[in-house]
Amino acid sequence: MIGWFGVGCLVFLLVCAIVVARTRDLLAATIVFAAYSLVMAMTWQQLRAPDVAITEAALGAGVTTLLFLLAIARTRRTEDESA
Amino acid sequence: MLSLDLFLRLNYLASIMLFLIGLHTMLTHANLIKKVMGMNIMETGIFLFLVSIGYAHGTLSPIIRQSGPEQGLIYTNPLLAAIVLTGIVIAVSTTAYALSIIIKLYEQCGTLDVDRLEKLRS
Amino acid sequence: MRHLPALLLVVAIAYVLALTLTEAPAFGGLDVPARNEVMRFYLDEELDQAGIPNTVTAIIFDYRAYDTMGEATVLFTAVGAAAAVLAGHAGKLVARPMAATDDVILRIVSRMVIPFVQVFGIYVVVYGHLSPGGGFAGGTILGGSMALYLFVFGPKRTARKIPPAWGEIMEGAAAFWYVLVGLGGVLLGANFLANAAAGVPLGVQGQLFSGGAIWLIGLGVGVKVAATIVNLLVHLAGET
Amino acid sequence: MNATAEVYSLLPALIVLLPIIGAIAGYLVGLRWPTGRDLLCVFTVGITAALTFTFYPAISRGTVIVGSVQILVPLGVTFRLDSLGFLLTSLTAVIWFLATLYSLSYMKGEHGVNRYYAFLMVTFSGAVGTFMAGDLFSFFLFFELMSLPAAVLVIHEETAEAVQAALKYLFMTVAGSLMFFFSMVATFEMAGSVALGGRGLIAEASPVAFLTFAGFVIALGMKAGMVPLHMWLPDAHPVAPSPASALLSGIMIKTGAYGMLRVMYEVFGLEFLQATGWNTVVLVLSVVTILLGSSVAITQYDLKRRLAYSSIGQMGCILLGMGLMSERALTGDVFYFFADAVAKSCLFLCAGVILKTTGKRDIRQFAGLGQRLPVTMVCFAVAALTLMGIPPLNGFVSKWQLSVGAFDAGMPGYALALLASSMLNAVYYLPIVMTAFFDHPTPVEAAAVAAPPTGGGRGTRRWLPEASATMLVPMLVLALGCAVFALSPGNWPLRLSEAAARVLFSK
Amino acid sequence: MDHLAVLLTVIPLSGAFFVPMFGREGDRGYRVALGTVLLTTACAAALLVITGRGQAISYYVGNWAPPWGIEIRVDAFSAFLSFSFSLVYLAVIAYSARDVSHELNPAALRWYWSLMLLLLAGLLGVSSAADLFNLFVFTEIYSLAACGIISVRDRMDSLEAALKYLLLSAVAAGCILLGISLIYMVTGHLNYAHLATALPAAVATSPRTVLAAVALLATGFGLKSALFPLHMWLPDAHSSALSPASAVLSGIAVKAGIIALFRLFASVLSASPAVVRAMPTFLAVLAVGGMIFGALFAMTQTDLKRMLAYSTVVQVGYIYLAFSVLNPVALTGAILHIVNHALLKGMLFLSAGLIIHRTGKRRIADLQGIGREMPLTMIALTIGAMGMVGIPLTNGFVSKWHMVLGSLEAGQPLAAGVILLSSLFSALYYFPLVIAGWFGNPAAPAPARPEAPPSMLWPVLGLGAVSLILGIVPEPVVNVLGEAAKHLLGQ
Repeated sequence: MIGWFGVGCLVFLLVCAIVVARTRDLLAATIVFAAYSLVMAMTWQQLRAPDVAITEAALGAGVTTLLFLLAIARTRRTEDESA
Repeated sequence: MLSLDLFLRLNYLASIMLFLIGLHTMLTHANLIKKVMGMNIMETGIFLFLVSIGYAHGTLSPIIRQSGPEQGLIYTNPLLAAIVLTGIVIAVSTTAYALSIIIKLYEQCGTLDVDRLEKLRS
Repeated sequence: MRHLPALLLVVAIAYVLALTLTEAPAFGGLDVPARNEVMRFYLDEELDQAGIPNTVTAIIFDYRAYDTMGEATVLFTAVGAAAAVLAGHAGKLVARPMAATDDVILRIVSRMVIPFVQVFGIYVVVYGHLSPGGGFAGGTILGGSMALYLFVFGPKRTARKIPPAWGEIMEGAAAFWYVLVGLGGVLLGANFLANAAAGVPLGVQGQLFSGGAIWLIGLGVGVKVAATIVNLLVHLAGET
Repeated sequence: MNATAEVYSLLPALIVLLPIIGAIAGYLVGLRWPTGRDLLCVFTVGITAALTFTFYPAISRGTVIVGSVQILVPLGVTFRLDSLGFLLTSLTAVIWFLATLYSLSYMKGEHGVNRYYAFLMVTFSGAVGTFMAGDLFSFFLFFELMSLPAAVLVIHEETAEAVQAALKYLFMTVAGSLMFFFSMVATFEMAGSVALGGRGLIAEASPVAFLTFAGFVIALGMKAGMVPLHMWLPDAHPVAPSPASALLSGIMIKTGAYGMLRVMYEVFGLEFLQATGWNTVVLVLSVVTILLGSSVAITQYDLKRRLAYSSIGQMGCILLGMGLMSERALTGDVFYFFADAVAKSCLFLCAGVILKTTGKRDIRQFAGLGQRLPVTMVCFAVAALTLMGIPPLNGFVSKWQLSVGAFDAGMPGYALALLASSMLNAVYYLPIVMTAFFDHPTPVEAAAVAAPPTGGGRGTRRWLPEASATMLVPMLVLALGCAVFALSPGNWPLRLSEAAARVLFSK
Repeated sequence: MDHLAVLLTVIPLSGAFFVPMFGREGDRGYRVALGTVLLTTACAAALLVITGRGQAISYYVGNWAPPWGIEIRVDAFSAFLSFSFSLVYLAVIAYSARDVSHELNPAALRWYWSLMLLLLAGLLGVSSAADLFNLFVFTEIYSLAACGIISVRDRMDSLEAALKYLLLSAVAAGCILLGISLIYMVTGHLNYAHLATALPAAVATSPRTVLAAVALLATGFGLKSALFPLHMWLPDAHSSALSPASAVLSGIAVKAGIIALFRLFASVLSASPAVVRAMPTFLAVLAVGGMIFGALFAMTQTDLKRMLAYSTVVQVGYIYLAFSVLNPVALTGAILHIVNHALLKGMLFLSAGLIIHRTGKRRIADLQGIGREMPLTMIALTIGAMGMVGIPLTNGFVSKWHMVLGSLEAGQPLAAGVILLSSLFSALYYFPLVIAGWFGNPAAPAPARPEAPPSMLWPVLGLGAVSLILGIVPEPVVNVLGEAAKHLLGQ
C-alpha cells in the first residue's frame, strides 16, 4: 500500500469531487477544483510519476482554474439562474 | 463478489468512483460550466487509474539513477506516465474549447442552462 | 427523478467496472502483466539509445514522438477552434471583457514575480530530459506567467505586448517546427521522427545538450504550449 | 435438352444501346429543332425494329442468339434470344414504332414534349432489353431501366393527380424490384448462377427457396398487375398520355408476365413446380385477377380506367395460362401475349383519338360517336372483339388453345374461368361499341359532325376529318394485326409460340 | 517509398499549420487548403497503387520496432478509404471557396480552412493507425476539429449543437481511454499485432476485464460514429453546420469511428473468439434499431439538411449490419458502402448547400419545381437519391448487392431482408423530394435566378460522375476490396 498519506489523499479527492458536484456557487466549485488538482498532483508524486505530477499541477491547478475563472468572470457566477 | 481484498485495490476503486462522479455530474447538471467541471473530474479519474496501473511498491520514479542490468525492478512504468501526460494536455484543450463555446453561447442567449437553451432553440 | 436514464447508465458502467476490479491484478504488484518486457526494454535500453536519464521524456519525444506530435496538434486544434468561435462578431449581450485591476499591490508584486516564474519555466523546459518536467510542464509555467500579466494588466496591454496575430503565427510555427524535426529524420535517411537512428549526435550523458533531437523537440513543444496558453487566455479574455 | 445451336452476336447489345443514344441526341436536338427531334425519334425506333427482324431467319431455324457485355456492373450483361424472346422483342419494337408515330401529332402543342420523347426512348430500350435478357441479373437491370423512366411518362401531365399516381407507381416499383433483387440474390447464392435458358436452377424445396419463389411472384405479379398488387395500374395508366398508356398496358405489364414465365420454367423448372405444387399459388391468384379485374371494369365510366381494369383481367388470363403447365396451354399463352399486346395498344390509341378530337372521357357521352369518328370506332370494335375471343380474330385462337391446354392439364375448372373472362369482356366492351354506332348522336353532336373539325393540323391535307394520318395509320395497322394473323395460313406468331412452348417443355 | 504511409497524415497536418502562418489575407487560406488536399490525394493514390497488389506497408515511426515505437499500417483497405475520402475532400474544399467566404468573417474563415485540414489529418491518421493510443490521439484530433467546424458558424443552434457534440465525444473519449487502459492492464501491449498475440493469455486470466474493455471501446467508437442509441447529437450537429462542413462530417467524419472499430475488431479482437462472439449480434441489433429509427425520423423531417442527417444514421446502421454478419462478401459491401455513402451524402449536402446558397430555401415543402430553376443541381440531387436507394447503375446498388449476397451466404436472410426494407424506406423519403423538385409547381413565381456558378457546380457534378462510374464499372474496385475484406476477417 502507498501508506496512509496516499489513502488520505484519495479520500480527500473523493470528497472534493463530491463537493464540486454539489455546490451551486461556481466560484467555490472552481477553488475546490484547484485544490482537487493539487492533491491529485501530490497523489501522482506518491505513485512515483513526477513528470505527470508537475504537468498536472501546472496544467490542472494552473491553467484549468484560470480558464474556469475567466469563463465565470465573463458569464454568470451562480448556477441557479434567477433572471 | 466484491471480496475483502478490495482494500488492496483502493487506487483502482477510487479512480473508478471519480470517473463515475464526473460522468454523473456531466449528465445530470444543467449548468454548462458544471458539466465541463464534471468532464475534467471524469478524465482525471481515468488518469489516476492509468498511473496506478504502472505503480509497484518500493519502486522509484523512472529517472535512471545509474545504468545497470535488471532496471525493471526499481522503476515504475514510464510508458503510462507518457500516456497520462498526453491525456492531460488533451483534457485541458477540450476544456478550453468548451469554455470558449460556453462564453459565446452566453453572449448569444444570456443563459447557461441547458433546458432554457433547448427552449430557445426550437 | 428527471435524471433516471443518466443514473441507470452510470450504475451499469459502475457494475461492469466493479466486475473488472475483482479480477484486476493486485495494485502495486511487481510481476503485473502491465510491467512486461516492453517496460523493461524502455528502462534497460533507454539510456544508451536515447542518451537521457528521464525515460518519460525519452518516450514522449523519441520512442512515441508521433503520439506527442498528434497531441501538439490537439492543442493547435483547440486554439484554432476557440479562436474561430470567439472571432465571430459579438452577440446581443456582450459579456463583460476582463478589466485591468487597479490594485497597486498586485501590480508591483506581479511585476517582480513574473521574471522569476519565467526563468523557472525556462529551466523546467530546458532541463526536461535530465530531471522531471519537460516541454509541457515548462511551457505551462511560461504560459502561466503571461496569464498572470494578462490578469493583472488586462487584455489591452497584453495585446500590445504579444499582438494576437503574432500569437497565431507562433502557434503555427512551433507546431510546424515539430514536423520539421521529424522530416529532418527522413532527410537524414531514417524514418520520420527518428533520433539516434538518424545519426543525430546524442552528446554526453547528463550534459545539458545530450539526447540529440529530444531537446530540440522539447524546446519546440515548450514554446508551443506557452503560445497556446497565452492565445487561449487572450481570446477568452475577449480582447476589446 | 437437345443441343440448340447458339450463335454469338453483339447485335442485341446494339439494339438496346441505339434507343438510349437516340434519346440523348433527340433531347439535345429537340431543344432547338422540335420537328428534327420527331423525325430522329421515329427513325431510331424504326431502325431498331428493323434490326430485331434481322434475327427472324436464324430464330425460325431454331438457333438461339447469345451475346454478353462483361464490363458492366457486378455480373456483366448477357443476352439470350430464343423464339419466345424474339416474338416479344419484335412485337415490342413494332408497337413502339407505331406509338411513336402516333404521338407525333398527339403530343403537338403539349408541354414537356422534349422530355416525353427522351424518356419514351429510354423506356423502349429497357423493355427490349428485358425481353432479350440472358440471365436474371440483366433482366433485373433492364426491368429497372424500363420501369423507373416510365414514372416520368406517367407524371407527364404534372397535375396533382398525376404526381400522386406516379409516386404510388414509383414506391410499388421500388418495393417490387427490391423483392426481385432479394430472390435473384438468393437464387445466385443457392444455385451459383442466375443464367436463364438452362434446366431448373433451384432443385431442393427449402423454406428459402419458397421465399425466393414468393419474392419472384410478388415482384413480377406486381408489375403484371396481379390482384393484390394491382393498385398502381388503374391510377397510372389513365393519367399517362394515351400513346404512353398504350405502351404501359400493351408492353410493359407483359414484361412482368414474361419474367414469371422465365422464372417458373427456367429458374424453378417444370417437374420441381409440379412436385411442390407451388404453381397453384399462381393459378389461384390469376383466377381472382380475372374475375376482379373484369368485374370492376364494368363499373368504370372513364374509358381509360375501364381499359386499365380490362388489362388487369387479360393479364389474369395470361398468368392462368402459365400456371396450367401443359404444352398446348403454353402455346396459347404465348400467342395471347401477342394478341393482347396488339389489341390493348389499339384500344388505347383509339381512346387517344377520341380524347384528342372530342375531348370526351366518359363512356356515357359516346352516343353516336361512330358517325363522327368512323375509322377510330371500327378499329375499337375490332380490337374489342379480339379481346372478347370472337372466332375469326386472334383472341379466339389463344383462348381456344388455352382451354384445350386446361383440359390437357386435367384442370377443366380453369377453362370456365377463361369463358367467364370472355363473357365479362363482352359485358364491358359491347355497350361502348353499341352506343357509338347505333345510338343517335345528341343535337350538339350532330352539329359538330356537319361543321368542319375545329382542331387538327394547320393546313395539312386531311383525307379524314377525324385526326391526322399519323394517328389513324397506326390504329389501322394494329386493328389489321388483330384480324389478319388468325385467318392467314402463314401465322408466324402462332408458329413461334408453338416453337417456344416446345423448347420450354423439352427442358 | 514507405515514407508515403506517414506523409499521408503529415501533409494535411503541415497544411493546417501553414494556414495561420501564410494564409492570412484574402483567399490564400483557400489556396493553401486546396494545394494540401491535392497533395494528399496524390499521396493516397500512390499508396493505393502500392498496396493494391496485396502487400501492406507497415512503417516504424522513428525506426523503433512495434512494441516499443509506433507502427503505421497502410493496407488496401485503408489506402482505398484514404483515397476516396481525400477525393470527396477535394470536391468539398473546391465547392466551399465561395459558399463559405461570404458567410464567415476573415479570422473565422482562416481557422475554418485550418480545421478542415485537421479533420482530414485526423481521419487519415485513424485509418492508418496500428497502435491503440495513437488511434485515440487521432480520434481526439478529428473530433475536436469536427466540433470546431460546426461551431465556426456564429449562430446559436450551431454553437449549441457543437457543444453537445463536444461533451458527448468527451464522454466517448473517456470510455475509449478507459478501455485502452483496461486492455493495457491485462496485456501490457498497445500495438495491434502484439495485442493479438497477448490477448488469448489475457482472456484466460481475466475474461471479464477484456469483455469490459471491448464493451467500453465499442461504446466509445459507437458514439463517435452515431450508432443507434448514441446518435442524438448527429441531426443537430449536421443540420446546423455549414453545408460543405456537414457534407464532410456526414460523409466522412462519422466513418472514422466505424473504420476504427473494423480495424480493432479484425486485427485485435478476432484473436480471442470467446470475447468476440457476443459483439456482432449486439451490433446487429443496434444497427437494425438505427435503420428503423433513422428512417422513421427522416420521413417526418421538414428541413432538408435534417432529413439528410437522419439518413446518415440509417446508412451507418447499414454498414454496421453488413459488418456484423462477418462474411467477406458482406464486408466488401460494407467497405464499398462507406465510400459510396461518402460520395453520395457529400454530393447531396453540397447540392442542398447550393439550393440554400442561391434561393435560401431550407424546407423541403418549398423546394417545389426547383428543377426548372436549377436543373444541374437537381440532377446531382437525383443521382444522390438514386444512389441512396440503390437503383442499378449507381454505386449504391453495387454495395447493396454485395451486402445482401454476403448476408445470405452467411445464412442470415433476416439481415438481407432488413437491408432491402430500409432501402425501400429511403425511397419513401428521397423520391418525393426528387419528384417535387422536378415536377412540383412552385407556389411563389420563381425569381429568374441563374443556376449556381460553375465554380461551385463542377465539384458537385464531379462527385456525381465518380458515383456513376463506380456504379457502372465496379469490377476493379470490388476485386481490390474483396482481398482486403478477406484479409480483415483473417481468412
